[in-house]
Amino acid sequence: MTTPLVAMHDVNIRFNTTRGWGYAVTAVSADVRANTVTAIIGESGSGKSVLGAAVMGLLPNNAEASGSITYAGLELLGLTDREWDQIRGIELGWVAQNPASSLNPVYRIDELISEAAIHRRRIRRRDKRRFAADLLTKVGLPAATGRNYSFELSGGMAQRALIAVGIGLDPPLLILDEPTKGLDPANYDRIRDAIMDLAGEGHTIMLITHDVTLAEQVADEIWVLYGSRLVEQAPKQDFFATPLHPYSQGLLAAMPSRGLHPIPGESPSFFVPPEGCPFVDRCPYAVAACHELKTPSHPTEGRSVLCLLH
Amino acid sequence: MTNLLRVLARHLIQGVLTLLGITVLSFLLGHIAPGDPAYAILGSDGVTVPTEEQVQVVRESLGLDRSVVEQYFLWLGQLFRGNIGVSFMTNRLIEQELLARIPVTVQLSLLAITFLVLTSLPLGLFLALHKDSLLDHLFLGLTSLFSAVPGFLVALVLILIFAEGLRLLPTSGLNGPTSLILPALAISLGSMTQITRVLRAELLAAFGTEYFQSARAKGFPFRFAAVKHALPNAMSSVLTLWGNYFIAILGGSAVAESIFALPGLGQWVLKSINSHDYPAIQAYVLVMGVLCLMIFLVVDLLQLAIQPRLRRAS
Amino acid sequence: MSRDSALRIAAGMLIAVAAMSLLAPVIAPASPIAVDMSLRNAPPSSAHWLGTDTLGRDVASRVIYGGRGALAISFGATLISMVIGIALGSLAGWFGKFTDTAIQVFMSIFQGLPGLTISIAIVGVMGASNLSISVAMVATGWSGISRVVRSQIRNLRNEQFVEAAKVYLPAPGYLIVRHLLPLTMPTLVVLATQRMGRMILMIASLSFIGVGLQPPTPDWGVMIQDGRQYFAQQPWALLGPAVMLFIASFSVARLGELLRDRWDTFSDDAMAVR
Amino acid sequence: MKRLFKQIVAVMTFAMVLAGCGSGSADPDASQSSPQANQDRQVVLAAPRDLTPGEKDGYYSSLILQVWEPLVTLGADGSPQPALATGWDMSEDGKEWTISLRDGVAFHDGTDFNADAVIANIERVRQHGPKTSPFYTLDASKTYPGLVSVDKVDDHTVRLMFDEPSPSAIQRLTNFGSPMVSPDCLDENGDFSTHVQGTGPFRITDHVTDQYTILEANDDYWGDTAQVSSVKVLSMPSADSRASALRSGEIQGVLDIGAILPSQAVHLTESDEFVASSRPSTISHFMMVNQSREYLNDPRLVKALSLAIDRQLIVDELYDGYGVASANPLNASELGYIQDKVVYDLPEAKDLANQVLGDQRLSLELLVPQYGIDRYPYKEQAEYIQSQLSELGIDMAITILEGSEQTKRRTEGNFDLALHTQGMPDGDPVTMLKVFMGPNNGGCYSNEQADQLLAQASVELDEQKRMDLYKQLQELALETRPTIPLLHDDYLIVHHRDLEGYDATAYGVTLSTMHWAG
Repeated sequence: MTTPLVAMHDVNIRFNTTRGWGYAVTAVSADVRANTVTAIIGESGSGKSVLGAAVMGLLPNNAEASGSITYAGLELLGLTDREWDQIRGIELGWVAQNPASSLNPVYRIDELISEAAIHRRRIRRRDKRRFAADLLTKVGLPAATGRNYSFELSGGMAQRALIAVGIGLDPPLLILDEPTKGLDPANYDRIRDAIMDLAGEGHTIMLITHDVTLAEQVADEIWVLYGSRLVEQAPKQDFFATPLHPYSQGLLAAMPSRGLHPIPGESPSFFVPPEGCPFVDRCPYAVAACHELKTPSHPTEGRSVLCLLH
Repeated sequence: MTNLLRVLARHLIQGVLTLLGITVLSFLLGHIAPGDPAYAILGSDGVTVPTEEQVQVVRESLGLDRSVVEQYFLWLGQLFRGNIGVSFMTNRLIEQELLARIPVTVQLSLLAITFLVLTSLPLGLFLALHKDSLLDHLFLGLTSLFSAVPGFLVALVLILIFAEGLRLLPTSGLNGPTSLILPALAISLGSMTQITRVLRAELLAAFGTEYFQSARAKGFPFRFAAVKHALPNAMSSVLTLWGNYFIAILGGSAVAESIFALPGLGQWVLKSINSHDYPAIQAYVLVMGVLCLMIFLVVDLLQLAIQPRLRRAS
Repeated sequence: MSRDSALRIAAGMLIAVAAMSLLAPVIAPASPIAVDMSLRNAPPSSAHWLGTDTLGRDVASRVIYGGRGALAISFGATLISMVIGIALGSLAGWFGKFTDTAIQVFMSIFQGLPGLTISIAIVGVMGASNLSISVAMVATGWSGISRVVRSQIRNLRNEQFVEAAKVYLPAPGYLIVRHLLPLTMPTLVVLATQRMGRMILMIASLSFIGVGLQPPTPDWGVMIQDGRQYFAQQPWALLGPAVMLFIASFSVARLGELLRDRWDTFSDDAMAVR
Repeated sequence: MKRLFKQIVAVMTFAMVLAGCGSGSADPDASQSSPQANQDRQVVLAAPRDLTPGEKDGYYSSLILQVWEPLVTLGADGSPQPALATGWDMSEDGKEWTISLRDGVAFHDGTDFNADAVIANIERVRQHGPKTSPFYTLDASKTYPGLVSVDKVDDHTVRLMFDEPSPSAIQRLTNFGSPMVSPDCLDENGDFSTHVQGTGPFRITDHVTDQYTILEANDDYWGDTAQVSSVKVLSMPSADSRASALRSGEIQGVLDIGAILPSQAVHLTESDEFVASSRPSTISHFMMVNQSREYLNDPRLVKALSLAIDRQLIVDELYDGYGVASANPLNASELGYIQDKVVYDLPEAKDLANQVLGDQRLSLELLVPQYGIDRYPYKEQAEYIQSQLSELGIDMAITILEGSEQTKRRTEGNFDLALHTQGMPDGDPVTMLKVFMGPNNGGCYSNEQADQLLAQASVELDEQKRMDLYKQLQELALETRPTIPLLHDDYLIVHHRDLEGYDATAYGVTLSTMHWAG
């Protein structure tokens, strides 16, 4: 069992909004093992992006996080700004969701890629172009892209440039938030290959995506989030072979390769604190006890599921 | 580079159109003025009671008997030949007055604009970084207060404190560079608070953007990311708005020049009003129009400098 | 202080100032223009709450009357500016192409000059009078409003419900007035209040530099200028009108800000204090 | 990163350059010197107008700067006193004046002051005159009416020949009547090619129009030399600016007519930091009436206007006592002046106005010159007259005009009422009375008796008879009101207590005896 790089224990995150408390992440406990690709899948609003942001310490200031998230043993929740600045970029790499608005339009791509390295005196300003060129080729982009601005790149190119920016300081942990969203098939494959190369080079990757097919192709571990709770966690083969949680089964049934069967019913409201299994209203096997279900069960080694059936 | 030329071309056309519009406005001003220019000119060279024929002769020479549109083009023709006209009051060519006075007004306005930029940039940044601190609330209250205090009241208070009270700066007149400091402050203080508030709001918006978040994700401290990533973007959206404040300051120079007795365009036009010197008022409007166009042009060039999107987009 | 209470206070202050000016003949303790040379620059007393000015006139009455000219003109001029601004703005916004560019150029003339320059020129040429100052205020006021109305009408024009309405409401004028303008009403009210606040300041500035309202009509700007010379002996001759001017313009400006925040509409910040 | 800092630095340096020129560079002149030589410290004064109008002006600079001197000056009692001329006498028939000139006097440029220089100056005015100026018009027909020739008796004596008896020729030469400048500083059409080269205790070394004039002491002056080595005279049109410059220590004193408003002088001298000094001046204040206009041509209404204005109240309240209330057009410090008793009778004024207007209201326009507001309490004066006239059924609008525009409107007769100041050009009462009672007096007043008396007075040789004619003229003026005189003001100045020997004279200040307190 490789040592866990990121260990989450009973993580709760809620937002203080004008319409009262919003519950984004509830009682999530799970580990991300080093040198693995962990895919965190779930529909939008299930809390997966918030979890990613929490690991990076980039939650908006109306968010309240509790529980514990450790990175290589270091407790992240509660770090001061200065302490965060020491590990962000170097230890934790972040590749945001939409590249068009995450690349500052005022600077050229090579500046964006190399500014962190220059700031930390890893390279001198003179080497900026060469440093950026290496990273760009690594993500499959021509070196000349460095002289362009973000608004001059296509969606796919921007996404790969964003990845180049994220891996600038070669951080051990990389968090990718919806890297394939809105990409045409050609770019989709290039991004998928880029992710697999990164994993190959020894980066630990947390892949936040709603794209189950992508998870199937690149991930080693699968987390399923629904209604702000971690309903299932399992190694990829076991998950896709025998999904345990009814929501997981519904999720796989909805995949194009398996017949696009939609899951009936509504996903739970963001403002209602989740009691028991969040899928209870839409679960064909739901029973009264499901409402009180608190702790996930561990049917086999390395798997957990929040469901009375197992 | 083509973009730069295209923007400049657009500006030139827009500028010419606006300037033409301003010439029409200033021509009409001369027309709705009471009294007959012929009388005014005749009266000024000592002929006690001008006879009817004399007036008629002068009217012909001025072309006053032709249609308004014809007169406008005649007057415009004169304008292009640089002959803005003779001031009724001093009989001197208006250009001489303008050449003596434009530098004073320009220096005053430039210094006011410099004060504006030098205070609102750091102050706006500071307040954005210390949102909802005591100072932040204090400043927002100050802004709505200052927006209600007219420039001339600010000037009076400044004179009372800095000139008469602390005896640091001259109370009026133009002897030496220090005499521009108080007037420049008087006309820029009002706008200073407005501009700072607007910059602060734009910065706060920029802090919420994804490019700012990804800058933070690279490990840049908040302050550093604010200056390097948030400020340029915030500036690009407030710059055009600042252009309007700079125009207001140029206008406000008339008030400062009248209180601090500075021999600028404003003081001159007020004097011309007291002697019904309409060509001088027309010239004032034209010169201010040109100065404003220059400010707009500079603002747009600055916009090009800090927004690659404008320079590069196809 | 909650947003709403601030709104009520600002509105209250404005109404108080307007009422004071309107009811001036009733509430003013003395005639604002009665000269009494034997009682010059007298300090505040029971007979004269704020003392007397250089000609022995009662400062309190002059302060109460002082706002009439400025408020009446700024209110009237704001209304006229709104009418012109909406008319031209809608035309430009709705029709586009030629009318739009023509109106835009016409607007750019008034945008391309500082408000104070236009006002000084107009009042300078027409001679200082209520009429000339009103014309000046309208000339500097309408373009800002028209620019905002134009952009709002342009955005609304290609909304679906407008496409649908076009079918059974061929006359654009009716459609704009009945459907589009009500939508922009909050913005227009915010613009109107901000515009009026700026006009009050502008009129006072014009009076201060000697091109404003003419004696003997009492006017805050003129009183502040006259009060400067005797400030040491009789500060109230200057402070009285200065405070009232501040309250009037502050309450109007604050009202504008609060309405803007409350309706979260487009504000006219671009129009600096001209 | 680098590029952004570069931009910020660029903006900062640009601003520093601008603000740099704004940082208070120490004023080079006000060098703090050791106590005993502190007379080298420059004195800074301010006047309401530019006292050095420059080369196109008849005098180049004002008499009160003591750069040029006249042949004859004015004594306290209004009689001519010797200046550059030491003495004079008139021939039996009054047609010939012999003037003896002071010896051992030189112009600033070194040339000698002698008969030839005097002749050159007089010829300059006769050939190239009249020369306009904000002070007085330099006009041969007014200063030397009927002059036939001027010729040199010896190096220091000249003789003036007139074609008719000219008993008051010398009075007409006082002060602005006879500016003596070095012939070498004049160009071919009588204007100045350099700074004026006079004979006075000060010389001009620098001048910027409408801003300042710098005077340096003339060490080889024939009289007692100036005690201060350098004076800077600023031009500050606004009264408020002058008062606030005094308070802020920017200037040590004010000078010229209307230097300080009486109310400001009273307030400034409350503390002992400032000292005021005043003397009856040669300036009188009038309300001109255009008697060619409807209703204003009725003497009863003109009388009503005069009776409705409480002149004593204006002097006591608006001029704080610095002045003499008077309805006599002749200035109080003029030869032969009769002190009249001012009459204020509002009821009679109302009655007279009612007789003329009945119950309909008349609307008139009062023209107020801008210089009046800069130097005198004309704004309050106008508003006071406005409120008094409204009692007579007259609605008076106040129009503020630039000085030159108001003069033009008055000469064109394009006005109803106008506030106006009139100085005393020279010592001859006839000149002054002619301004109001003579042919083109701008008020459209015409009276044969006045014309006749004026003609007699200018040729009457016997002094006693002349004084009697002046008396009759003044009585006629009080009776027929060619204009409505209000008051003769005091020449009033204020200076900081550190400045001593700085007092007001009939027309000017004692610049040469001015010095820093020990």
